[in-house]
Amino acid sequence: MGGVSLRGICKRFGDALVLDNVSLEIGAGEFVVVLGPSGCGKSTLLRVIAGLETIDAGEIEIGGERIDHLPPGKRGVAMVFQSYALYPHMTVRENMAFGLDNIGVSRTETARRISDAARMLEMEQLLDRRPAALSGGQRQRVAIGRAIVKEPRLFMFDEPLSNLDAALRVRTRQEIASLHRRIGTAMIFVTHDQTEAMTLADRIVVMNQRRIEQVGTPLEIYRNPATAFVASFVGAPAMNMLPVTAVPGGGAFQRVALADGAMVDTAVPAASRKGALQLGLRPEAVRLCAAGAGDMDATVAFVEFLGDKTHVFLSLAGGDRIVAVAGATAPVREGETVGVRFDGGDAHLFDADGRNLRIMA
Amino acid sequence: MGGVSLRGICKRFGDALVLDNVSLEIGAGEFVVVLGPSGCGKSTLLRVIAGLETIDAGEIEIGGERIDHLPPGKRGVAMVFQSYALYPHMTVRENMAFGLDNIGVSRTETARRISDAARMLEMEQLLDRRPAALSGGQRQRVAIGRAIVKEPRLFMFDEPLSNLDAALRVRTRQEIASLHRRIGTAMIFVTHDQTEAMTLADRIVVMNQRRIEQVGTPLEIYRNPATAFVASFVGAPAMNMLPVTAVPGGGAFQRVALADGAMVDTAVPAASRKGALQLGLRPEAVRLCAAGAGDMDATVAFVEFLGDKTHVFLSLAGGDRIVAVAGATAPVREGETVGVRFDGGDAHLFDADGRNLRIMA
Amino acid sequence: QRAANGPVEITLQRFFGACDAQYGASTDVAAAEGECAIITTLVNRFNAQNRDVHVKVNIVYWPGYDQLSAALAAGDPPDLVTMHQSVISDYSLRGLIEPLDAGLKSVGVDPTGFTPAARAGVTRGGHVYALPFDNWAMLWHVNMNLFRAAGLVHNGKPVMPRSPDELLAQARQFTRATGKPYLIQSMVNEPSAYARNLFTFLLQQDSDFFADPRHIKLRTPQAHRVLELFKQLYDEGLTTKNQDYTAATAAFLNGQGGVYLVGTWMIGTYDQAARQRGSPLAGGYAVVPYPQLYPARDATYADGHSWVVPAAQRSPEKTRAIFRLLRFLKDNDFEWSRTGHLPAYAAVIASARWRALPHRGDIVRLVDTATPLAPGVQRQFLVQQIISEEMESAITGQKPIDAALADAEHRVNDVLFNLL
Amino acid sequence: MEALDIPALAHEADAVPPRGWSAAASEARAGLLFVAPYLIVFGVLLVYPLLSGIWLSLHKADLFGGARFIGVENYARLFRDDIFRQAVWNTCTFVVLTVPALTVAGLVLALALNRASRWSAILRGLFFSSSVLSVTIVTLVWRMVLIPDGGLIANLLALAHLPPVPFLSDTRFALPAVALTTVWWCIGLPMMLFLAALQQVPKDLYEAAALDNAGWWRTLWRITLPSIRRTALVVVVIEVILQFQLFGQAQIMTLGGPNNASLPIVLFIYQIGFQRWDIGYAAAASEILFCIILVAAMAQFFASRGREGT
Amino acid sequence: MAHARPGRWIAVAALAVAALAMAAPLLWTLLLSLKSNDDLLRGTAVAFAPPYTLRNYGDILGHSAVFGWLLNSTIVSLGVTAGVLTLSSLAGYGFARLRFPGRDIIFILVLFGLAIPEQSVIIARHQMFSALGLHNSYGGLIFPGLAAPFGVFLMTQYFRAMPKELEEAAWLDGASRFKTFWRILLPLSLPAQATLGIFTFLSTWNDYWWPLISATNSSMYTLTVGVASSQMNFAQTNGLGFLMAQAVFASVPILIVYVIFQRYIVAGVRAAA
Ligand SMILES: Nc1ncnc2c1ncn2[C@@H]1O[C@H](COP(=O)(O)OP(=O)(O)OP(=O)(O)O)[C@@H](O)[C@H]1O
Ligand SMILES: Nc1ncnc2c1ncn2[C@@H]1O[C@H](COP(=O)(O)OP(=O)(O)OP(=O)(O)O)[C@@H](O)[C@H]1O
Ligand SMILES: [Mg+2]
Ligand SMILES: [Mg+2]
Repeated sequence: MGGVSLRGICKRFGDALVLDNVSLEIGAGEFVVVLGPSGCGKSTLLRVIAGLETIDAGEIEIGGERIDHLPPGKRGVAMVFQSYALYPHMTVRENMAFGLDNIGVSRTETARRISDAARMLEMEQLLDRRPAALSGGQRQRVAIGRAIVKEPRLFMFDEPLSNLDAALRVRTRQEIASLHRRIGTAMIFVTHDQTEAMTLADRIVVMNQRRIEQVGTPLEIYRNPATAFVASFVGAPAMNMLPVTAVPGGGAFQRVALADGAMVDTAVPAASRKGALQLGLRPEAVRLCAAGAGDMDATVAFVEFLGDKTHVFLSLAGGDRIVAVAGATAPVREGETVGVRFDGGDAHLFDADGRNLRIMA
Repeated sequence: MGGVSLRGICKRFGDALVLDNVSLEIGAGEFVVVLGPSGCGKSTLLRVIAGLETIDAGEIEIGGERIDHLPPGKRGVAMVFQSYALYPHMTVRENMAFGLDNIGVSRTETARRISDAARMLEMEQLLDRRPAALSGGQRQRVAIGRAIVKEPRLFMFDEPLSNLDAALRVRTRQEIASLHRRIGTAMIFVTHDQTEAMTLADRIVVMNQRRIEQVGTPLEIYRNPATAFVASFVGAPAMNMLPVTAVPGGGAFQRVALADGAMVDTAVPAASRKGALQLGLRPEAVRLCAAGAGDMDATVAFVEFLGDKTHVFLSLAGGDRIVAVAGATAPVREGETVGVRFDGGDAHLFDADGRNLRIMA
Repeated sequence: QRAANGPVEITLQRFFGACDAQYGASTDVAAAEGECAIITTLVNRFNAQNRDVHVKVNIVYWPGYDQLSAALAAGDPPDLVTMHQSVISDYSLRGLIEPLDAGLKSVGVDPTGFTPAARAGVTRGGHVYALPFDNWAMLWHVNMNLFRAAGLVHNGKPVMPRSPDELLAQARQFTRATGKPYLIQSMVNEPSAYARNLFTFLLQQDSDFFADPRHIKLRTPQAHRVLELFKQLYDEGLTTKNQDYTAATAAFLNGQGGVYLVGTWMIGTYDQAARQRGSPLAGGYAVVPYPQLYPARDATYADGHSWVVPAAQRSPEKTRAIFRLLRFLKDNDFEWSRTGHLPAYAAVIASARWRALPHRGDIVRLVDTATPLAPGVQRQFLVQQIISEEMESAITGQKPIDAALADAEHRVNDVLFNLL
Repeated sequence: MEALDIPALAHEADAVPPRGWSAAASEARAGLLFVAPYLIVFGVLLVYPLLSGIWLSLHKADLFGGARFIGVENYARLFRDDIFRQAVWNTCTFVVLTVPALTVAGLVLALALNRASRWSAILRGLFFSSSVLSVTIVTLVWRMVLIPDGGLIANLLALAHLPPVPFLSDTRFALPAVALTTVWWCIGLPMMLFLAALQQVPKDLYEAAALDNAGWWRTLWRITLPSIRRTALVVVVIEVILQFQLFGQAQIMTLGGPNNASLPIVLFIYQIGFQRWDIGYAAAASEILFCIILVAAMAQFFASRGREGT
Repeated sequence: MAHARPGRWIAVAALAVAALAMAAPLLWTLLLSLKSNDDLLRGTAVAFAPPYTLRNYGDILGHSAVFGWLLNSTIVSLGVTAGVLTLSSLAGYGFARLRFPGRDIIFILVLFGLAIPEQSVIIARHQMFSALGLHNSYGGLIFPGLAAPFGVFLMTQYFRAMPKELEEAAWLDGASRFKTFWRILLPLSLPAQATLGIFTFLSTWNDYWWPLISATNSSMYTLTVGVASSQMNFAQTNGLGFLMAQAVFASVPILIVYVIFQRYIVAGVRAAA
């Protein structure tokens, strides 16, 4: 069973363009996570692939076979809906059996698959309940189970974990990961949870406003965001964006000046540039030190203790606000003045159009 | 406006006990986050306080005034529902005005509050839309706005952020935080998102199976979990739990032996103990080093790169699986053998009933 | 209820429909055509002539007895109501309507002036309970054009049978000659025609089927004969089948049969058609009373419209007003007779202007032969309906004749027996 | 209207009663306030007349006074009365003929017309429009269809060189003819109810079913029908109740004939009560009709309970 | 579900046939209403050919009383509809959402009420109204319609299916139970209201039996009773065109009501979707 390929997909609702010439190749057995802000078209993308929405332009292939003219049931895809969409009048068991029954899977086989899925999702004891008698989390697991038992050529999950509690979310996440490792089916997974995206994805697709901004492995996306949008959308707390101006000097590498005149040497190859740039710094690329000891001083606006780490929100002399990540037991207090050192090697530069100069170079 | 106090609240649905003798004191203007697994009774707790469910036993006071006999509308509390519960046939503006209208707030005052809330939640341009025309995130903000304008004595949020994308979630989170700082009203906030809990809460209430397991500041909860449940529920990835046996030696502090005989010295005061114990180790308390160089060796089961950090899942010789957190660029590969060093000072010991010995001591 | 010195208002409840569109304001009775028009203009004229009285008209759907009963039960009945003479017993026996002898006398209406049929129709236990308005009976409406073609015309008059056998013979002759059925009958969903035929021919055989008004006798050879006759006509296809009243009425207009058995009220319509060129009836319409098929006596079952006064408390002047109206109606009985119905007053029958009306001469014989059922018989509409149902099933062959007669007798007697 | 909730408020505001009691009590009070207006009307205009009707059925009574207590004699007489027995039989047959037809047809139409298109709107209006006519007109129109002499069907048969069928005057056809007319006349209500129900079924269920490769037919059986089961029950119950009360069509089209083949219970009651004025007997008959309808309707409820299994 | 399914065309054809069967009698009625009574006496076939005339409609409108009847029918039908909608919605909400002692038994009893045929109450009701002097009054025509349990049944079913959170949100907003009902649940029940409204109005408008025996005074006639009364004997034969014109005339107001309410059904659906 081969992968999925989308070529130039366009979708409009009325005259509102929702997917604009989207192309994407998904390898056989690849796990792709789609990340993007609300309303960017993630669900629509899945629905188009599933055949729940017709496309206005483009082609969809699964395993080399053109499918965009097939009815949803014939495309061999399974989807977990953002709103579960469980059949309220059927028990959990019937919910899962329905799809198999339709394609004439034998009784025994059906029973086996259901019990496997139930065991994996820890819902053996729920099999004979109706959805109304389940908690939010339990419903979500049923929805996932219903997809799994169909053993499709392509799984699609639309924010399947958003209603689970932390512990369960981590567990389910790992189950999905191992499920994927086991059956090696291609999967498309929509989420807006950083950690899920980073941990699950072979490749991440970042969407923004009906377009694909960047496709790449989690680390590529994280380390080399193609655009300012990707940079600021991926990673929590978000990458710090500081307006800077290119200044000469710094040799092979570009030197930039902050609003308050402080200089930062980046790892971006120098080139004759003018006009406003943006300096992108991951919070962990901002190091705290004693006042005066760093590239510049800043005052601590407020502090978030997360237990395993600490977010320190700083305001610079120039008025810019940045975030730094410190250890679990950082000794900072709100209001005090600290020094900050920028790890320019990890810094990114974005031009006016938001393109990442480091990559383009 | 004083705080909230619950004394011995019991709630049963039919013969299913859902809240079991829950008592809680919330200071005036305090921000309390309720954390707990799905189905533990969080929503029910809020509904009981709101007066949407009658209580079978116990007392509820707000600002020293007994309220558990008052109808919901008279308790001066506002609640944001897990399912928004916006009035579909009213515009956003009407949705917000409805509550004020009922308590006879003047036209002008109503208008003022609405425009304030709208500005704060960035939804001025949505005021005349119907909920059906809003995206998931926007609806949630409307629901919050509807609560804010009522300027209640107590805010209650039932997982208000679960459907927002990462960026918006962070922003809204900070808005709620600043909202709280500004109006200083007591707030109860149900979530199962670690970060939200840690960042927002003055105090966190951890619930499990219709009981309160622990109440404390985020750091207390994180650093000194009262029970094994709290320890494993709070923190992602969850605290590693290893079955150990107490062994003599180690002087003032308790020494324990792992399944494969390896010894760990804890910071827990020694005492004559027998029977099975559990060793609790935060992932960041597990340090990786070259094979043979640590307390023991382990093989890397698999690795999650999160960009800013790395989760390394290890299986020990004894068969136990533990997870360690390494830096963004940890040089580990799946399958290879590494050494692990336990930072015993941060280790917890839990007895058979799951009580944390370090705290009891 | 008399307003201070305004006119006395009396409520007149009638059927015959509404035709205010043309006649709402007209008092020109002479120009009015048809039941509705004539009664409307009559009332208009009375109102115009009697300023001190106002007649408020309550039109009801035919026959309106449900409404009358309801109004009586509710305790505020109208002051004057149209009622079929065959129905009077139902109300008179319960004292629901007033005897009118004294009142009529006071306005100079003398029952001896009624035709025999009319007088019999409105008199119960020696009291006059209604002012008769007309009598009507089923007639034989004849398509002379077809009759002529069938050689059944003798010096301008249709040849009528004088016995059942003659009837069959002439019918066969007619059908052979014209290829059309001799009789046109309304046989579907027909509540009364069958019964009226039966009554007529039982009367002609002097069968005392209602010797006891509480008990009918139908298991008689006479009744059997009548049904047999009609069954024979039906079986031999000498009559139309499967027609209801509407279809039959149209069928005769369209010349689809020789004789249409229907009431006096159609004379006007068919006479009109006879005057239209191109109509199948053009210049070829005659009407005669039922022929005497049995030697015993010449009789035709007849009913009639009349006016009754429901029992109620009324002020003297109101009562006076009511009787003035009754007098007025009696005086205008000729106008009413233009509808085709037989006048209820010998004087009108005798008058030249009535005889001058089309075809009246041909049916005047009815005055002597028209006969209602015995006065004591109640629920006559229901009785007719029951008998018609059973006769239909006998004639159309769904039941043996005797079984049908037995059932009819049993059902009718059950009704009459259970009367309070 | 506002007056309605003031007592509830006043109560909610008053001094502290024992815990847990207050909410429940005020809810109960509010509940009674909400149902009271209807219950009063219900009691005065339906229950009381029903009871006095039952009382009346134990008398030999005349429409114009005079009632004699005779116990259950009227009922005994009914059971001896062949015509009544036939009327009961006719009525039940009629219900069996019409209710399933109406339910199925209504459902099919609703399924076919549950669209936003202009055509669907027009057709919805069309299929509803017959309900607008009064029984007089409906029967009149259908007379012209059914009458063997020049009726529509007769003409169609004539084209096929078949003899006309005397629908209204043949014992075998009279009742079915009335049933046909009734279905044509009453199809609007079931269709509307089903439409309202269909539009409440969430769209994503159908999407899930489509992904589950459920064909149109299976989707109908396993998704749509279960989702509107409640409404189906409502429709069946309502139709059973309505059709058991067949009156006008039979009275006008066939007078209950021929030979009582189409005489329904209500027409029987009408003849007894309003033509024979024997209202005691009529009351007895109508109480029996009431019981029959009650049983039939309840049967529906319990049947559906059984199916739901809950 | 944009995917064409097998047999779709058969379905369309069947629908077309059904529509035809549905429409034919209606058009027939319209045609007949445009023919003069005398022409129709010869048979209805003439209806297919001219001449057509508005005479019958003229006769209806020329009959002064007709507007009175129209007014009566409108007042009565609107009165009953408004009353039923109010009572049923209130009761339906009470039965569906509020717990009070004996609720379920009472509800069952009301359902029993569904089974009561009019004939088994009409005589007693007629006597009661006589005693109260309600005959020949709007009250006498409206009250009986209010007792019909169908509406309560329908609204209860509908309210039961509504999400509870909306109500709870309203209570938290300090709305009284009545206001919650009035401002939140009622507007959301529009589809059910519309369905119920259409059929209440319709059945009241076409009701013949009760008005006939209660409004015996022609000034209180409803349209159905009025038009029936203005038919001459054998109207189906001698006054067919007039009869049909009356049918068309009497149907127009209901069609208007239907159009209005249908819009609400659609609107309600949009809100729900
Ligand atoms: N049926 C529809 N008609 C019109 N517009 C629609 C429809 N469905 C979605 N949209 C619009 O298309 C855009 C993309 O919607 P989509 O549901 O794909 O967003 P999303 O990425 O899934 O957002 P979220 O993360 O909140 O689910 C949104 O702006 C939405 O308003
Ligand atoms: N109306 C009800 N009837 C019966 N049981 C109920 C009812 N509402 C909730 N429960 C049960 O009470 C328990 C607590 O429910 P609750 O909604 O408070 O859980 P929760 O903590 O909010 O879970 P989640 O995080 O999924 O929202 C659950 O086991 C649930 O099944
Ligand atoms: Mg989405
Ligand atoms: Mg909850």
